[in-house]
Amino acid sequence: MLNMITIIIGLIQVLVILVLAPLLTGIIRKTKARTQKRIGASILQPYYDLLKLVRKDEVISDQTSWIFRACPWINFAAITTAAFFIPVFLAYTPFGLVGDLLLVIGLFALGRFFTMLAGLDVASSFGGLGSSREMMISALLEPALFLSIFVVAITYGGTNLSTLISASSNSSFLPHPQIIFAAIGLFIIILGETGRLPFDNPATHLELTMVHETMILEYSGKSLALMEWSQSIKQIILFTLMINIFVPWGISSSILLSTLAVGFLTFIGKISLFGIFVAFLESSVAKWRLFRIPDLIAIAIATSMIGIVLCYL
Amino acid sequence: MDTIQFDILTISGAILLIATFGIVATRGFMDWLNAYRYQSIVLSGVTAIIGYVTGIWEIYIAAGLTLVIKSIIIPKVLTYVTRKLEIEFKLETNPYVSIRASVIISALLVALSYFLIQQIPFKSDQIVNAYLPVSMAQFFIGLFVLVNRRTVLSQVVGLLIIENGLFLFAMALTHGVSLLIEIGIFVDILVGILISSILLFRISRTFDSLDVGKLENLRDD
Amino acid sequence: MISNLVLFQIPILLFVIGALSGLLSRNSRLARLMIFVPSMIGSIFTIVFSIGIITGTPLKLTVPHILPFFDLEILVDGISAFFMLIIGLVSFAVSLYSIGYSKEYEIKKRMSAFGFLFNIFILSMILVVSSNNSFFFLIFWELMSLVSFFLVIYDHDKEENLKSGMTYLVMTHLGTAFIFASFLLGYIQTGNFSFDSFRHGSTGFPLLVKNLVFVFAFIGFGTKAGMVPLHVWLPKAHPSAPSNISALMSAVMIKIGIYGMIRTIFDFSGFGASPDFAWWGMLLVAFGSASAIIGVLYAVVERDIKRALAFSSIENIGIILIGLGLSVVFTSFNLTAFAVLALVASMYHTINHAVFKGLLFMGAGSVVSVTHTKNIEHLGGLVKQMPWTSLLFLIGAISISGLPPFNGFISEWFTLQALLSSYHIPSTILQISIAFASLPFALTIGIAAATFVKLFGMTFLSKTRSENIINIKEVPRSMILGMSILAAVCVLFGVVPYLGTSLISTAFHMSFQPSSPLDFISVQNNSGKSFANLSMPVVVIILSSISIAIFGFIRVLGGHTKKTTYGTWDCGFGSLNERMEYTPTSLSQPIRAVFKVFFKPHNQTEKESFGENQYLLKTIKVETVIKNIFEDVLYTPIVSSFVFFFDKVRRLQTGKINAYLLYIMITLVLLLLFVRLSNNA
Amino acid sequence: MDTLISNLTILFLLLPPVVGACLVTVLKKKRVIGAITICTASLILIQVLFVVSRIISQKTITAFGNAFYVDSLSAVILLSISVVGFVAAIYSKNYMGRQYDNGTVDDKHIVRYYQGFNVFLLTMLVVPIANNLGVMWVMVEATTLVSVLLIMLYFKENAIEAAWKYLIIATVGLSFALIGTVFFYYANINTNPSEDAMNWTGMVHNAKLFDPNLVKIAFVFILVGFGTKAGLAPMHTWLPDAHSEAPTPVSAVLSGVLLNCAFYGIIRFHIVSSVAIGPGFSNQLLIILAVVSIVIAAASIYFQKDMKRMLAYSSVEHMGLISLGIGFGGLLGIYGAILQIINHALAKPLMFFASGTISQKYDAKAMSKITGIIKVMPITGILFLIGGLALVGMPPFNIFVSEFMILSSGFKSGQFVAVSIVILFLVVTFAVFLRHLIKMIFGDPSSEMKKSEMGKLAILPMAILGSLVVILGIYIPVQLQTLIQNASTVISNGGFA
Repeated sequence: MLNMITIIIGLIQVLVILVLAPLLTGIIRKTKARTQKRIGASILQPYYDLLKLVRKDEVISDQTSWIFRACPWINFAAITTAAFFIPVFLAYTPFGLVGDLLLVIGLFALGRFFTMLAGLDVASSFGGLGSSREMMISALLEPALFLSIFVVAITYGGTNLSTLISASSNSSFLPHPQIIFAAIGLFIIILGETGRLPFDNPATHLELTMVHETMILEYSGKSLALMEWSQSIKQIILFTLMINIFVPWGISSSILLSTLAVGFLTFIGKISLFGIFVAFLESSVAKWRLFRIPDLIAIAIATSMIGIVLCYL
Repeated sequence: MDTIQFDILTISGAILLIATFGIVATRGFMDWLNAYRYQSIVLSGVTAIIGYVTGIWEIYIAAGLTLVIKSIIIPKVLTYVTRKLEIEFKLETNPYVSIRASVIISALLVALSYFLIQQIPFKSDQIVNAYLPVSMAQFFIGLFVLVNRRTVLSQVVGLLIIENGLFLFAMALTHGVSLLIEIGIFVDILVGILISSILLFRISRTFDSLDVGKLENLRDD
Repeated sequence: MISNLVLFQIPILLFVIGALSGLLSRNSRLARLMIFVPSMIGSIFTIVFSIGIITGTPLKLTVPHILPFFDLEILVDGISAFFMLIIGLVSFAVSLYSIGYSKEYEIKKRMSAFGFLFNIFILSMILVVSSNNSFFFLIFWELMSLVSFFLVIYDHDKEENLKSGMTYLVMTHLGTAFIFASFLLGYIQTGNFSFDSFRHGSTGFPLLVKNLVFVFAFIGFGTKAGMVPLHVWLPKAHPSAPSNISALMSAVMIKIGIYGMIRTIFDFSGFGASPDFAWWGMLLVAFGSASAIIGVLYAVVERDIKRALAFSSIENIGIILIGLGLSVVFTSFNLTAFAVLALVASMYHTINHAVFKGLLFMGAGSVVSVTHTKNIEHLGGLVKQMPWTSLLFLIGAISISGLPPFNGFISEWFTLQALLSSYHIPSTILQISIAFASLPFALTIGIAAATFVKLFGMTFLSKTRSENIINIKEVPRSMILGMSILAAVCVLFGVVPYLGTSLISTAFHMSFQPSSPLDFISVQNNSGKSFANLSMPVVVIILSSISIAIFGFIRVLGGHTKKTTYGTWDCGFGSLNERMEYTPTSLSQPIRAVFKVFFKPHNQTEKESFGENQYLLKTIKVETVIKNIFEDVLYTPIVSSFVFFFDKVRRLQTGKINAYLLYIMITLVLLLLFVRLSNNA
Repeated sequence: MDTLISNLTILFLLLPPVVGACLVTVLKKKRVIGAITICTASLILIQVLFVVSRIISQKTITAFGNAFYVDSLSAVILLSISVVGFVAAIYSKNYMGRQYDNGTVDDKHIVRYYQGFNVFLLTMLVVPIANNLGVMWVMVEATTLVSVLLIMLYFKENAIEAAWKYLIIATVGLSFALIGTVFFYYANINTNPSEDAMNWTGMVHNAKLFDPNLVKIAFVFILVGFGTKAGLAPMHTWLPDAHSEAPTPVSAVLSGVLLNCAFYGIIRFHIVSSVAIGPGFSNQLLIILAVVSIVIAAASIYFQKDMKRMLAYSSVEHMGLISLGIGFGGLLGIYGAILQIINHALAKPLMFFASGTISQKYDAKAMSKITGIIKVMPITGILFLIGGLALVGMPPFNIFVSEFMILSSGFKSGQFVAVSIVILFLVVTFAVFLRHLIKMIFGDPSSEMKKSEMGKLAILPMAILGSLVVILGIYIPVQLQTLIQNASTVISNGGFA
């Protein structure tokens, strides 16, 4: 019975992520608009966009193959599957036995793999350009990500996210020193993974700067809706991970309605604050030149390496 | 008696060495041939001495054979062959090491052979004592002539010196191995000389020269 | 029930039959069947036999007195059987594939030699893993090298192929010399050439000997496995060979090198649970990481599809070596559970790489056989003409990139877990070094995915880049079938990891979970909690149910919408053509730029001008060239110093008889002086 | 009765070549004399097989008083002489026939060739069975003289040059061998003056009493002397010239057997010296010369342009390996060395025959002009390849087995430095030799080459040798094993089986 409940709560966590994902995007956009002295669209605008897009007819390039058409679905399915393993407001999830953090990374990589292929499939230079840049960035992010995971995993005793986040929520108020370094590394990586500034500017369509947008340039209608939505989901998953690992305050560690409610509310608060923080940060930095990005990733790698050394010393 | 005998042995050895030096020191082919003839005569004398000292009669036969073959037949054959050659070969122009230096090197080689042989226990055998280093020196000098000289003919002469040394060596050490083998060795040498004469002939015909320098087609560099 | 011995003899007989019928046949469809059907059946028997051995008892037999001192000893235990299974699996698929593939070759070549060599090649690999005597091991080992060499230069009209064949043969021979040395150390210690005596005697070897045995075996087998920096032959030989042979070589043959390493380390190097041996593992991890990263860096910038795959083999060998090394380290600190984990990781990757690299090489072979070019600059858009090949190649590409839910992910997951488990090692310096070793490993995984995006995308997607490949057709059914088998294994081993783990743990006599196909794989941490869990079947269920659910959801939400096909957006400039597309070189340009210290890329420009005036250009050709640091820094100097020495030696043979006589004189005098002087002393 | 059989055995061994030579001189018909020589060679082969079977059962044969002495070691050498002689005789018929058709040789030359061939066989046959070491020396010298005549059969410049160098160097070398022989004799009569002091049996019997210093000096002379003839570096310089310029069948015999005969001399004295002063000294010298030979041969092959010269250097390498095996000692090493003698005697003639056929087909000896043999003459090409792979020690061919034994014994005897150098240079040889070979065998032949073999009689001897090369690589008959075993016992056990 308890099992049934945990599974249901697990599913609810997934649903929360799916539903809240566009909202987070909306919050970030709104904040950015405000910092730029604009009123900006409503924070619900992403929902409207999605609704509009799914109802639109599609135009598909005559150069493309089934890969282009299948990509949004695969991408969405992969990223949503990843959502199953993420504890959101409860410190564990029943799906923790099914997959761990490495699987989450793998699923993201699967989605990205197809997105890059889709970019190449359209036979325009834009697609190739995006895939080419994404190839480099993702390849470099991989080791940085793994190193910071390394630190977190050996500090909290697992890559199993339930174990990991339970341990982090039970740990003392002040984090381990290595965790701070891991947090810096992971934060930089998350900016890269979600395509935020200074890695990528999600708001422009300028061939000099864009990375992710070029790959999905040819999509329209339902496909575009799926691509946008899955991007938001990926974003919220990574933000959730970040806050749950490094600032697990308030997360519920038992299945009681009260703690769950507290957990849920603090989660909403934390994620919104984090979104606003990212938006502020984005407003204050410019997009970096493509070949300066490795420097940034190198910083992430270096901090994680320091984290590793601190783990063992 | 023994000391006199030993003196005789030593002196004859020395004479043989000097005869060998004669070959090293001469330039023209006819001079070599003559020097070789003298050396062979000395050699047969030495052989006779060995025969006398040991009292084995077979050695006298060997001495006789030496005299006949080495001082008469072989020079004759070689003169005959060379007379047939129409090219200019009589004077060797430039050995690798000058004649003066060669004589000195030969002297060093003699010293070397004494040095190398020193450790062999000769017991009381005076013949071995006297002739072994001499014959060894002959090998080295013969080899040196082969290395140093640049004409095909002079190499034949070098070979002949080595053979002489060999003969003396065998005589001194074994006092005649056995007649059969001795004859076998003689025949081998004779055939060898014969074949080299044929080759001489061919070389002079084919290459129009007796310079070994012409025989350098087969090489790796 | 047929006895194991008979089961062992049947495939040998079948391969011999295949070889002989190859020799006797002329080119025809019948001949092809006569060559490849025996090898297919033989492979099936091999699989059956090896599974029988893994689940049953080892096979041991001895044929004495065919040679003095050496008895032909055969031992097929779990380890041999595991590798034999890989051989059987891949050669079955490749044989099937070859029926169609070799049709292409028949036009220009006689098949008879090929059929002979093909069968003997597979047979020699089987014999290598089953021999139990160092002499016969080396015979079969060199036979394998020799036969594969002939297969590499099968297209011997091209001088380039001959050169790569030579590089291969010389390198592998050098490796054999080291293996030989390693075995001989065992022989000195035990006085016997049998592996059995090594096995029993090895624990008593002095430590120095143990270390030497390991180092020699490491170099020797590492050469065959294609470990950096001994890998130079691999990217030359594999592309030169016909593709079915490349598949066999890359998928199976280099694994025999891994087999040799495992055999030596765990069986007769006297290895045991003592920290003395930890450095062996670290050596393996170090060279493994170097191979992985260097292999993949060369792969990602490569334009030749088969060379790229060959470099990727180097990378994967690196990953296998990392796993193996970790296993050695854990064993030496007596951390058995983690040693098992690392060994499973390594062996899982071994079988995975065999499967997907076989598949990819066959896919590349299909592409090359219809397009007649290996250069992906000239390919593109094949997905429309070759739908099956492209699908199967895609499965291989996803697997090798280590993406879920295919098999590559599983083994990389294990390897990563093994790396993470290094925190159990009671030595800080090792802990930190292994943690840092995970950096190149993770980078490798990232770049590998990029490599295969490039390879697949540039070969199969977007517009065709050259005109002569527009009218091509899908390859024959047997080739598709051959590839499908391996693709199915890729999926199966990805979705049901239990298949692989149980196979490995049974073969190596270890205990490892999961205990049933649907069970979770789990790694425990210090406090007894689960460190990591994975259940691929459930992941696949979630993945597919989400796909269905979202399909329905979007349909309900958005209703039916129309799809219009129209040209790609061209910014209004008019029709896009293939010259505007991204090329493979430009696709990998950012990575090349990031790692420019390593690649040292530079542009080579060739200009051809009209007449005298150098400013009136007729053509201009710009090519981006990267430096091959191993050849430049390591091999070229060695070879040229040898040639320098050769040149000096040949001066000795001057042609002057005087010089020759002088040599004799000098030798004589020196030896006499030696005698004389040594006596005085 | 037994002595009679022994005497007859030896007589029938030596009679065929004598008769053959006489018949050739008398008959002078081109067609007949080739066949006669084949008959001679096959009679010798049959007789040698008989001798070998007797040796296996009774270990030694003594005949004509003490004049002839055959033990297992001699039998091995006899075996290699007879097999190579047999195939060379078959090959000669085709080869000389073609030379005749080319106009390279005339009737007179052919008669001379076959005379020489028979006499050459005779002289070589006497070497391993003569009990008297002086006779052995005489016969080795005789082989030189006969083979010089055979080499200068063509009056080409190069042939004459090669013959001259061979004659001078071999004669000088052998004179040192004679010095060594006489030294040993002297050592023997010093301890025990007797009738058979010059005989091998007598010498080895007394060897324990020899003076050590004398033995050392004597062995140095023997080594340099017979070493010159056996082609050990740095006295090998005549070898590439002579072997490359001789008519191909003669090259095969020179390389495959004559070197063995000379090396046989070294082995005999090595045994005496081992008995006298222990094996350490002679082993040391053998290993040094062996390593030098292998290194020089490996280095020289790289720049070779001429196919037969390359093969000649490979002979230097293999003589080095044989001497290495003897030098390393131990049952394994000596066994390996003897096996190597046999294996080399099979593989090297195969290569020479193939190269002769190939040069006739391509009308060139320069390797740069030869490509795509496998396409032009597939059977010859494959046999050439098999021979080449065997020569570089590739399994599953025969030389691998013997090399494996030799190198193993090197490890066993602790000569790590020597073994390491040798292994390195074996790999180098492998690379440089195969580089040449593969360029010739594979690739595209020039378009005017017609695809055809050079006749059955050219293929047959190669096929015989090729199949032996393959078979001995994986299986050695028990009889042969016993013979080699006994021969190695002769060496390691001070001359007695």
